[in-house]
Amino acid sequence: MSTTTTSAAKPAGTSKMNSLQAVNAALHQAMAADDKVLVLGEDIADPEGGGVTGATAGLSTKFGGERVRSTPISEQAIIGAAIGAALAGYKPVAEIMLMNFTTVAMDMIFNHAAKLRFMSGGQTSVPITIRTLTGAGWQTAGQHADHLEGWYAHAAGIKVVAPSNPVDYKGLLLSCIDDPDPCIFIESAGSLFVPAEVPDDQGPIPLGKARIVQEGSDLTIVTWSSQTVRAQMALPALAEAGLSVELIDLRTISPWDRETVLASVRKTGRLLVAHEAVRDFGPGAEIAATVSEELFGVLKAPVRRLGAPKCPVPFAKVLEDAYIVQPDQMVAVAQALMG
Amino acid sequence: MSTTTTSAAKPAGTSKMNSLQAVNAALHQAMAADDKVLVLGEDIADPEGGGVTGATAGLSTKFGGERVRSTPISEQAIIGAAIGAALAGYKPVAEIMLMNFTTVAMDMIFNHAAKLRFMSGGQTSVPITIRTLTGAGWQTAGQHADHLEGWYAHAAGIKVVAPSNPVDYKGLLLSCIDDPDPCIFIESAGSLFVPAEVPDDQGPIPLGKARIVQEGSDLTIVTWSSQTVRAQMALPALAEAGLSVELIDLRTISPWDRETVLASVRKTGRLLVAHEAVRDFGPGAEIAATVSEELFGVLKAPVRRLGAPKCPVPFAKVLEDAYIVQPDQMVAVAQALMG
Amino acid sequence: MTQPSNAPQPDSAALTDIFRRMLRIERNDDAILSTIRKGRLQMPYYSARGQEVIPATISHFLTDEDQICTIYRGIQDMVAKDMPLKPLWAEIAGRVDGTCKGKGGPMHLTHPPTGVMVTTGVVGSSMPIANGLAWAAKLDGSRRVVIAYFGDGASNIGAFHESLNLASLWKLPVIFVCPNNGFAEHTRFENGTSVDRISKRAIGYGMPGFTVDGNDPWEMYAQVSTAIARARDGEGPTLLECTTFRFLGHVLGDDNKYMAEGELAAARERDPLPLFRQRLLDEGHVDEPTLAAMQEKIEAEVAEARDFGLASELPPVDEIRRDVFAQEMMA
Amino acid sequence: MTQPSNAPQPDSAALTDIFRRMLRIERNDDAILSTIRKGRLQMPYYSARGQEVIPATISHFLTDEDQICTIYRGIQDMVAKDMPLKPLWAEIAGRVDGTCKGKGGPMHLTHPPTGVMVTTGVVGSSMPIANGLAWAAKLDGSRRVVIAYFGDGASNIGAFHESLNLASLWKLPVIFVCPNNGFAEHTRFENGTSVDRISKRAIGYGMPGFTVDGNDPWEMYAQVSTAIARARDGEGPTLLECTTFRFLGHVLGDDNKYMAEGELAAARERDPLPLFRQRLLDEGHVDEPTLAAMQEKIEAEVAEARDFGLASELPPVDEIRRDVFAQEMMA
Ligand SMILES: Cc1ncc(C[n+]2csc(CCOP(=O)(O)OP(=O)(O)O)c2C)c(N)n1
Ligand SMILES: Cc1ncc(C[n+]2csc(CCOP(=O)(O)OP(=O)(O)O)c2C)c(N)n1
Ligand SMILES: [Mg+2]
Ligand SMILES: [Mg+2]
Repeated sequence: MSTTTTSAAKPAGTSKMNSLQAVNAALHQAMAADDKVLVLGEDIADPEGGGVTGATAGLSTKFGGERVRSTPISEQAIIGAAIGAALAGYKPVAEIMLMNFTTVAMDMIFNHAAKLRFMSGGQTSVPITIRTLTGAGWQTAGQHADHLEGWYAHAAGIKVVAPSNPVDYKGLLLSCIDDPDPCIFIESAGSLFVPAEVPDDQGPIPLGKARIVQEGSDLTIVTWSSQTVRAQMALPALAEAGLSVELIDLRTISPWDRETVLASVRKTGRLLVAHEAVRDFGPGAEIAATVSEELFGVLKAPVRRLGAPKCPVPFAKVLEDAYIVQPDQMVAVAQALMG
Repeated sequence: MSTTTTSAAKPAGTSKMNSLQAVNAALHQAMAADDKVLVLGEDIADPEGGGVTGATAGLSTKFGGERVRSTPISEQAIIGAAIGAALAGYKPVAEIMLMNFTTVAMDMIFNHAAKLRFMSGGQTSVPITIRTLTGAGWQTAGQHADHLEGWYAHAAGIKVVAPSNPVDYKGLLLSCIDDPDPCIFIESAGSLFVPAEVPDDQGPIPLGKARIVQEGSDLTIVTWSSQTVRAQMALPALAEAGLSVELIDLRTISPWDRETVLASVRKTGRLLVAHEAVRDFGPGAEIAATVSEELFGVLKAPVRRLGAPKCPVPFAKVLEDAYIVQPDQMVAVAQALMG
Repeated sequence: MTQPSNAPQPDSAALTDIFRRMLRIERNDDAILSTIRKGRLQMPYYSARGQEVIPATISHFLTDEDQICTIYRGIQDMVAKDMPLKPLWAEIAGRVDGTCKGKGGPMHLTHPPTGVMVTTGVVGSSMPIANGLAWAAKLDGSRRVVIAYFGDGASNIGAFHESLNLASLWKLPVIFVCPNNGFAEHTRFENGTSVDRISKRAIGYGMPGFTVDGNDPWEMYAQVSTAIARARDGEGPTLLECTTFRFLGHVLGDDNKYMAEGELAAARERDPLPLFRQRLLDEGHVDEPTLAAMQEKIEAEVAEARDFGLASELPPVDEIRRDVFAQEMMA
Repeated sequence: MTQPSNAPQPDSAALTDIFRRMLRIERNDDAILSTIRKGRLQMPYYSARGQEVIPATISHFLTDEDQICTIYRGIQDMVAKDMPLKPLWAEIAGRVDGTCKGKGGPMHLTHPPTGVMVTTGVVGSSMPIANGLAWAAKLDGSRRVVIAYFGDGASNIGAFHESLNLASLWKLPVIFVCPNNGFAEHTRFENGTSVDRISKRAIGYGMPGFTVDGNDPWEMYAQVSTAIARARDGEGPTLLECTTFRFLGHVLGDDNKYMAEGELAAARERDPLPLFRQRLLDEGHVDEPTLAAMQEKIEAEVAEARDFGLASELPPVDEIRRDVFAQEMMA
């Protein structure tokens, strides 16, 4: 069900890249493999620099300006165009620059993309992928860094994917594009520039399957996106503290891999869920509630959750650092969980 | 902290009204008491019939067309106008006809109304109230009935209120209007036409305080909005089954009344949370996760949650009925919880 | 507003076809009304009685390949496009043989075989999606066109603006058709819309825009044929504002109190259906027996569809787990 | 586009005041740039170098009572409006003495005492809120006006449309000011906007709309004074498109590769600041010593503000619990 990471030495047939480059590689691969794949969004074509981060660089030159289109600043029109093309058999990948701007297109995403298959009784489908970037750490302040995966996970009819490393960025993006239903693919500030070796022939990685980053027996930590990166930073300190931690990168938030998480906590008896999103009414609550219910009597300690305080993302670095769940907080809570 | 309901015989100085009428009464009272209170929204003035449900009837005639304004179908402009007027010292009550249409204005609500106080370092504030209606049961199908209180409860900087009966509709709406911060006030199909005696001098009821509908010792049920109405329908069957149920109407979802809920479950040892919203990643998860964590070792059974299946609201009556958590499901889960 | 001098004129066959579509809309509407009134259908019903000329004329130019995105008041648009009535009736009755297996209902009717791609209940939202369908038409190298229907009130929402801008920039084969019936729910046109003619907004998108008498099949014919030709020839979108009136108010049960004294009665006097019928006869485009036979056929079709719909089974409850995703939901 | 014949002309005092505001913007911008380059400020910086004439001319007509809603590129709009520089610097440095206690940063600077009500990072979102402030001005019976600044790219988003429609309907005292700098991030104006002049969109809202050379203080003066008078007199909103150029690209660090060969250099040759300065002197509106003294004073103010900002304390960590609501957050 879940794959375990292999070590970091460069294997044959791999290339070192960061997650942004992995996105670019996935898009190139998907567009080459299937001429129904389209890409649209603000500034994404090469005359506009191939995206402000360069994620879509080279695509319009290679696949032409009809399949790869820069758009006006019109998020409703972007998602609407993606939906319509999808209804007609295409597989559009729409970029919404930052996750906070998905709010401008929320009607299109929530009331339309996610519901048209159901409302049409299965006659139509909306196989679109919405790529969007978010996350604190770049001092972009209140309107540019929210993690809203909890909202989308609460919505029926859309899959929510939030990778943490280049291999998963590539493999999961390929799966999102292939998927017959809408997916929101969340790229995150804290994971975007972490490099890794990615197999040159890296293909799709199944949605809905978590990845066990490290096996352990004392405590399970569930994270995703940037927070997996931060949890990995905490691993040495956790080991030093004598804790055998099983770290699970959820990767797909909806539908989430209940089996892998439950199996792990059944083994360890303890769970910490840590995400960058606001803790209150956040996505971690679903995981905590499910595990608390399913493993009642098995848990050796209450499930703990770490997430952002309930405030907008602050600007000042010192406040932004306090906003984000840091590795040392995970270590502290993990130790507390051991009693 | 919480008030207990009194019996239903007509006391002196009360009037029988449904929740819609209670909204109307609250608006009249608030506008008369404070000339900074404004009302805006589609069709809300008297030339347009005082709102399609009549919730705002009489206001424009009484308080004038400058303070009570019908708007174009422009939800972003509606919330924007409310925010701006609020920044300048007014207390606007904006109506968004249905909760699904709040998605069209989500940027204004989430990125602006909820954040301006914080982002301005407390220099400005946005004391607006957003009234909106939702809920299944009227066969309005996929785009007219979603309960999105979980989204708003996850957002920092906005209070979320979801009353279940005319007294609370009136008292809580008055509090929302008075409140120095943005509030979303959720009116629900299942609670709108249930009549009750409302004290003529009913004033504000504090936000953030739950109401204990019925005291009990075996099991706590936490609900709000239409689901409180349905839970009340379940009470006779629960009593018949020999269960002493403590029914809590949460009323304010964010910030929610942890103290009252925790005190109740500390007493009963068992908790069922039932809401009309989709169960998965829904608002009930926060309550379940919190109670499971705080009362670990105290709980006699796992916390159970009931909510809608993860699908859009279906049209056919038979499906719509299956979508909504029904009283008999609550009874069944409650009995199961007793073991 | 002024027609091009070389505006194409409809021949008798075209006029008769347009009338047939109007009659099919009206007879079907009538059957829905009576079935609701008998208590045999429960649904919010947004009749478009009075607006028939608009979709009837447009659909005259469309094939099943051409697509529409319409709104809660769009049953007429589907019927005009010759969508089969049986699955329509089963759907509005919430039955398993409905187009959407009873899950969508009247506000979300969908029927891809006849090009009915989206019906939305959210004001303005037909337009952004129509663009995408039109983009696909272009990518496919096809000559198909897409119609986005929306109301006058919808012309004030952001999606309208974004959609017209994009369609113009990308020269999409889409026609934005606005039946301007003078009201958005209870709000008069001029109280919600800051311009006297919605068609003027086309200027802001470098797009042709026209206001047409939406109750006049000849005027409609001329403008629609031009717009469709433009779209099919890759010359881009057109905005058509078609003035009309809705005789049954916003939603069935509407008390029409927000209307001016006598306004509704005056509009009903100009009911396009009988007027057009009479003119067809007067000008010799068609004879009475033909129209009578047409009506009989349509009424039989409608009655059969109604009976079919009401006799269809209720959907099984586990339908709520299907079609959320391609793969059935767990649990 | 053509100026009314009785267009008000600026006198020497007005021109000098406009220049002073421009210089204050530019000197402050220069200080921000050098401080960032020295590594003493960390922030995403959206310089508006080259666009100074626009806010300088507008602000000449405003008092502290008048309000603005601006965008991430809006520091110039605040400086033009004589917002004090010390709390501005402390804010962009993320310090406790900042306007927003370091919580908002450069994209959310706010300063109600000088009428800086909202700075937004979401394209288009300054406009709906400006309407509300203008509605309040009307309700108050005051003559204050509200300026909504937004970019050319922002003219394609839904909020623009909804805002202009509402402002026109309600005759709000708001002026929609669009510095059209030819680019939205990396996208050329004509690739995102379907009309050659954004001002034409005003037609769709029954609103006056003008395209002005935003680098020409005389042209700007004439149009702005008319628009402000209209707004103050209760005659409603105006749309002003002001053509200009941003010399430093979208965000500091921009490689400008999406620009045409020589485009930036050509724009820089027409840098409005030295040109205006020279013309002021040539036409005898002001003399060199006055300008030198002005510059010295401004530079001292900027330097003092910078030092103040950088010396200010970091905000205490528990600031994240304050100002979420009026009442401090628990836990
Ligand atoms: C975004 C949104 N806001 C509000 C509504 C509620 N609503 C439904 S129909 C309607 C009026 C639409 O009027 P118009 O566009 O003129 O179309 P008509 O009903 O006249 O055909 C409104 C406000 C909605 N469905 N969607
Ligand atoms: C809704 C939204 N979409 C996208 C962005 C990302 N973005 C920031 S600035 C910008 C370009 C805006 O261009 P323009 O309106 O011309 O203003 P300028 O930057 O030229 O001053 C974009 C696309 C955003 N901030 N908000
Ligand atoms: Mg209408
Ligand atoms: Mg620009």
